[in-house]
Amino acid sequence: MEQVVANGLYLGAQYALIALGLTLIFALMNVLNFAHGQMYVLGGFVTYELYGQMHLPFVVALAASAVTLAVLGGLIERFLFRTVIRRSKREESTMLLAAGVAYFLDALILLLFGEKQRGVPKIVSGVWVSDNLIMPYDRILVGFLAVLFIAAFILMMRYTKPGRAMRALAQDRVAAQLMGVPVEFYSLVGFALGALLAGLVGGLLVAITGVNAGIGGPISIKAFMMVMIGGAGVISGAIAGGFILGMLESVGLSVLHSYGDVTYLVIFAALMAFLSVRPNGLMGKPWG
Amino acid sequence: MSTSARLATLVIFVFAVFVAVPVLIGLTHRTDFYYTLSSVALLAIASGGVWLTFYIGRINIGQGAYALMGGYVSAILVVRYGVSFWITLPLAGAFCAAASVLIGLPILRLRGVYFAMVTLVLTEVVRLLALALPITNGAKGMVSLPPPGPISLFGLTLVPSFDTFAERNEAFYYLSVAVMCVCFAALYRLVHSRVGRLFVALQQNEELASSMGLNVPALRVLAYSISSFFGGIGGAIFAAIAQSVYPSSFTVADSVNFMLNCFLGGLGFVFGPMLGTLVLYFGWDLLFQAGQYQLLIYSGVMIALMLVLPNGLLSIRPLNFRKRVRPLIWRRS
Amino acid sequence: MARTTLPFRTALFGFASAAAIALNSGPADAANKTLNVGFVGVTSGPAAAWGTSNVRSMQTLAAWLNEKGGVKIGEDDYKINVVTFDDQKDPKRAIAGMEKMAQEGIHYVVGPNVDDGAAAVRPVAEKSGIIYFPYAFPKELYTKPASNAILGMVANYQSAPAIYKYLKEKRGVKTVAFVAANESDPLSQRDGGVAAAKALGLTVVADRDTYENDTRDFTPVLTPIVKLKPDLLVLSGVAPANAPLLIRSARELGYQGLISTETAQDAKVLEEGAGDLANGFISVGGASTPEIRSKTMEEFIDRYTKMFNEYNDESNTKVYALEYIVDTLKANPKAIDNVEEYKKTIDTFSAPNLYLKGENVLRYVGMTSFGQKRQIAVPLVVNEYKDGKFQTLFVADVD
Amino acid sequence: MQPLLNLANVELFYDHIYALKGVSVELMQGETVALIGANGAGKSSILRAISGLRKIRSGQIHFDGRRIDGLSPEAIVGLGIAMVPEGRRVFPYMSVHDNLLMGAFSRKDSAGVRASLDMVLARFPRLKERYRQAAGTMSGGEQQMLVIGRALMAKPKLLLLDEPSLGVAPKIVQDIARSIVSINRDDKVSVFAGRAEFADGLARLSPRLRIDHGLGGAIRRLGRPRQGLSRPASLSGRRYLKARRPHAHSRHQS
Amino acid sequence: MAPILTVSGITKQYGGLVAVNDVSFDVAEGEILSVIGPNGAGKSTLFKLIASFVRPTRGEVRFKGERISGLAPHIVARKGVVRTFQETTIFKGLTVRDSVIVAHHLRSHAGLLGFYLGTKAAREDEAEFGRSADEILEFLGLRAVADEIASNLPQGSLRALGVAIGLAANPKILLLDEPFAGMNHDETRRAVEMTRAVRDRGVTLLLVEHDMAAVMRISDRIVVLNFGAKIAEGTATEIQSNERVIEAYLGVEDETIGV
Repeated sequence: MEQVVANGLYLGAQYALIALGLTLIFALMNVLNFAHGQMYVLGGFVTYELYGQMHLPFVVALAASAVTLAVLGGLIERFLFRTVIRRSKREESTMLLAAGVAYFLDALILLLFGEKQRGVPKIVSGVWVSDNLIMPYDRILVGFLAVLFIAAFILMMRYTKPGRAMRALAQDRVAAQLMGVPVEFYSLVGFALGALLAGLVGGLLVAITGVNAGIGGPISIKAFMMVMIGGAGVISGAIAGGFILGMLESVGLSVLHSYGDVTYLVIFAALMAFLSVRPNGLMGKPWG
Repeated sequence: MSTSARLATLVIFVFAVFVAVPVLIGLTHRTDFYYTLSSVALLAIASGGVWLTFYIGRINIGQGAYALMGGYVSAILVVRYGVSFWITLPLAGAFCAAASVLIGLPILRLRGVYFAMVTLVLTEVVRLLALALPITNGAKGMVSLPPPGPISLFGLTLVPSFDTFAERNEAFYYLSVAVMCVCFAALYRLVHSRVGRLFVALQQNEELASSMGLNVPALRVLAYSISSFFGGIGGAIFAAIAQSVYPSSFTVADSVNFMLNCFLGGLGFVFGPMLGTLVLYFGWDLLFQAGQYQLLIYSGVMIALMLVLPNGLLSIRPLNFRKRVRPLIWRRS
Repeated sequence: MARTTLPFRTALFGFASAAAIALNSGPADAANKTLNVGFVGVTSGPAAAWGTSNVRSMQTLAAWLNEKGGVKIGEDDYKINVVTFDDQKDPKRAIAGMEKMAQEGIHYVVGPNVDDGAAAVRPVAEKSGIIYFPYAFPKELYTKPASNAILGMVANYQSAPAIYKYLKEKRGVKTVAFVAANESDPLSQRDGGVAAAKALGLTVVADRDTYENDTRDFTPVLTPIVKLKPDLLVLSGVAPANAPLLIRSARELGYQGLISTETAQDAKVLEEGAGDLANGFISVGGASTPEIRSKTMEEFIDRYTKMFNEYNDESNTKVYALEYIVDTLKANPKAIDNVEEYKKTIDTFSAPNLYLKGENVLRYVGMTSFGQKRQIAVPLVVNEYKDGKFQTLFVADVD
Repeated sequence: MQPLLNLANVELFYDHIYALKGVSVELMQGETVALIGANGAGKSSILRAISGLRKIRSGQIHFDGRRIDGLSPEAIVGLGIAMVPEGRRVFPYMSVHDNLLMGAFSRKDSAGVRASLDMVLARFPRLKERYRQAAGTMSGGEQQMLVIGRALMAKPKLLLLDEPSLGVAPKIVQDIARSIVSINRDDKVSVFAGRAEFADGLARLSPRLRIDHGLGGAIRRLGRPRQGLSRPASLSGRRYLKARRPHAHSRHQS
Repeated sequence: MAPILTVSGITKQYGGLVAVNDVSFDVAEGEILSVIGPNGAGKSTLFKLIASFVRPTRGEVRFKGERISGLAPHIVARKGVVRTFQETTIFKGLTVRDSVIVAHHLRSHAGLLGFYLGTKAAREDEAEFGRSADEILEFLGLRAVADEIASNLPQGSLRALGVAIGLAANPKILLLDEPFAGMNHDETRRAVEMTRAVRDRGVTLLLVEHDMAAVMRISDRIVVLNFGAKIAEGTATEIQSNERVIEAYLGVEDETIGV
């Protein structure tokens, strides 16, 4: 049982970190970023190249992933989303753009990094073993870092000026503008930050699960689900959603192990039922 | 626009689809286009359904679920119960419509991205069900489906068995575009009747609509079930063309594509999904010689289109029409 | 509104068709003697690895043959041109791809890579006179009345019994657990594997555990299985991307037994993804394990690496399809545009297998499994991974 | 003396509809100006034009000697114009504290911000009671206090108020009126209000008050209110009863 | 005369928060009754409860003796209890005339299928709706803007449109949400006259409003809410001299600021 809970927590931490970036972008711009998973993959490949191939320190590679994606995210916001949002009659149009960007990044990643699954040397080796629990040190470290990043992100949003500005922007764009918040700049910053989080988690997880070009789409969908569970556009919701999905998977796979084929069917059906009862997720805003 | 002009357009369209295209294909011997265009027609039908859910203000990423369901219903009836394909076609649609009533009643209370995500999950649920249920033959799929047989009425053969066609895909082409024409005509009539106005009222403001006595949940479910009916029909014909249906025949990617077709064509236009499907599906095929750069170019063009025409392809129109022709409303209330 | 819509659509439609015709009506001209061979499979998206290794091995071989001046079939020298179509792992697109091949006058196509795609293109291929080489296992494709599909590799229902038998006898395996992705191909392979294991008298302790294909962390999936302590853990139909992750999770959870799969893997991927933990992993390979590969195979690997920067061990099994097509056509030049001739040749065809050391022949097999020769005789090479390389455990033949 | 704010011939369109047709207004340092006028007369449009939320088509707006039309809203806030938008737009999921800090977003002097914070909390003690509460959970009156306090956090020279009394109870209208009067008087902040029911109350206090009667997007009348004429039928029911003579004041105004 | 609407002991709780607490009152047929109270006193929730947009925690609403609490809102509307919204709640993209025509739904004789197929009954309905819509628009002075897109209307006309939409549903009792907010005195006067005219059409009116001048002038009776509970009920005169109301809502007049 301890093992199942530990698995769930570890999974939850990484899921929550993935969901955070997505929910941030959604909250700020009402854009459902289909390309989030692809950004994650790109982050993974940057770390793979720098740490796995060029043997730079892992921390450096991780930082490089974050920065690369932040820059890319900023460019995408500035030159694509901003234009389309301004000119489109409906904000849903950005979904087509986001899908286009997702496909484009998919194609680009495949051309640049090839079709193979890539991995890097372990960042720390060894396994922590007790009677009921087995946990490799690198997973402990990555889980710890994920929680650390989540905490840093929350603190940043809560107690710094840019964090407050972004929260204000998410809650009332016009009012934020009247407070003197340069909304276009902070939209860009928010998008870049969302992309940065994707890159960061991609770089972090390459140490455990490696990375391959095609995994972006499925990751995006999984991230959407976490965001929905918690409530779209709410930071605490994304974190809760991540941990809940992680726990559901861990517990579900364990409990339903003898009915293996239906584990995910049960999880998904439960998710649909849950959302039917709570149409805005756990802590969602009514306008979702 | 006058009735005669509308009629003329209709005649031109029907002529183009049923005469000009086959003649062109005959002249150029590009018989592979029969399949491509059949696909476009069938996917356009399913996309048309998605468009209708957009019309009541719901982002639907679950049409793949109904297309898959339709394919399976038709295949199961044909293989296990020996029912004629032609009978299974409306039954597949009806089954999907019925299923969508049960599914829609709870989930249509959701809005915005929540509805979108639940429908996306629905696609996955149906795929997993197809894998898990015994009647669907699970992972092995339903294969070796017989091609559609003849339709006879009082001993008179109206449609010969598809086996007898030299160019089977030509027969499927006529079937697909005929069904597409019927579906879009029905959709057009729906949108331009009072029922369509009621749907717009829903799209714009459900609370206000219910305060004036509209049975909002029932109308939502009605639109959703018509939408799913379209999905089921499209899926059933696809199963017949491929003579097989697998849990992966329609996936999340298809659901997303149906939605993108609507966006690309333009949500304000009944025929938007038709055009969107044509461009997106055909575009991929046209780019096949680009080899490994296919996806890169495809997505690049998609992004460019979005930048130039963020409101859909049909939003370009001659200036003098702009005033008189108002796109069917789509604004957030 | 229809007034502007419809003519616009029609116009665009006409334009698109015209463009398509202009684009596509170039090649296939018999005068310059090009032999077009098609590929319909997945080269983008999550499953891109399967098709990519496939298409690249074809392109490598074609370039090599062309460099040597092409191949002489009958009286003429032919350059080989590989026409590729990415079906995005979508059966609907696979049909479109096969139609396209038919339109181009191509009679020999490699692919598709998955069960549903192969089943979907079957009507087109059978009708249009295309011989295709799917990497998919459903028997319906290869048994009568179907006659145009030729299995391009060893099916898992053929390899699994051999592997399990070997492991039972040589490694003392008594209990087996299966885990598979929740998708058609892996589940079918799992069911085949379970049947094979039971037939051998092995105890199957887990046969229902599945994972979603987007899983990146397999620890939760494997936790309950590892607890059962099976002697052998079979990763049914595992994608090369997932194999190292599964191995790593199992080992880190303290699993001590053997791990095997019936799909081909890439040593580099295993090394990067699981490192030492992958040692002892048993998989099926083609011809490139160092012990048995010939000079020709080594050159093939060299050329492949030069062309695409990196070799993929999965390509080992996939080098053969094009080789078979070319050699069969050489044996019966009339088959170049007549697949009936090709089918006639199948029963008697035999050519030297240059990729393996020693005396080996290329021939068509499959009588036992399909009742007709609709499979190429790829040697069943079972490897064990060790420190970044595959070592041959044993080699077997399929008939 | 140079006016603090000067609008000259300002024209503004929504889509293709005229919202402002050549409006000219000026406001001196320390003044309170109230705009009254019918729905759609352009009161909000004038305020939005000043705050930069809407770009004007032609004309000029000067503030404190600088031309500000064409500047972004955030730049205009930085110059010392704070706007309280229509409909109490608090940041609902942020605490009172964070809402107030947002008001000081464009300020760099952290000591000054702390002083402003103390000043605002002193002025609205209720906000202090609710300091850590999410703004969205407060009552309408409290939210109204918060948005005014938030605007004061920018240490503005000019406070713009758009429909400050719309949809609030009479008692709260009084509270708002009192605070605006004292903001104007004690903090030396000029006030430009769109449609304030308490305008005539302000008149008695501020000798420099004018009422600009905007109609149809153009200023029809400019000047001090005559006692009793501009006076909207008072919001207090009690007063209404006293002056039982039916309303119809504003009609006779022009 | 028996009351047309009876609210008895109605209570609504959201989690721990009591939005409406044990409120009871009657509405007589043909009456204009106003509900006033500070922001957050529970007026909107009370409206939602009456129109059955939310279910009461306790208590019930009866319309003509029949319990309507718990029924779906469209059923309640069908019975004749119709709610209007503030001006932001309209069909933004429809024209004024179309909005009103759509709102005639309750008067249709043809079914949806009939409308789809364009049967005789449906055509007659459509013609009748058009006539009726024109009449309502004329009545409310919206004739001139009938073909405007609703979102382009000025606020005052939007309110009138809200009432027009409400009237189209053929109500017995119409619930008006702040019909005079943001209006100047001229507009308020016209709106008050309009409201009276609506009552003269035989529609009972229940309204929530802050504009005391208008409320005092128009209401037959007034109900005052504070913190979800009813603190007073009576005629305008009674309410204005009620100390609890003055303390909670009206406030003591302050000569220095004039209100």
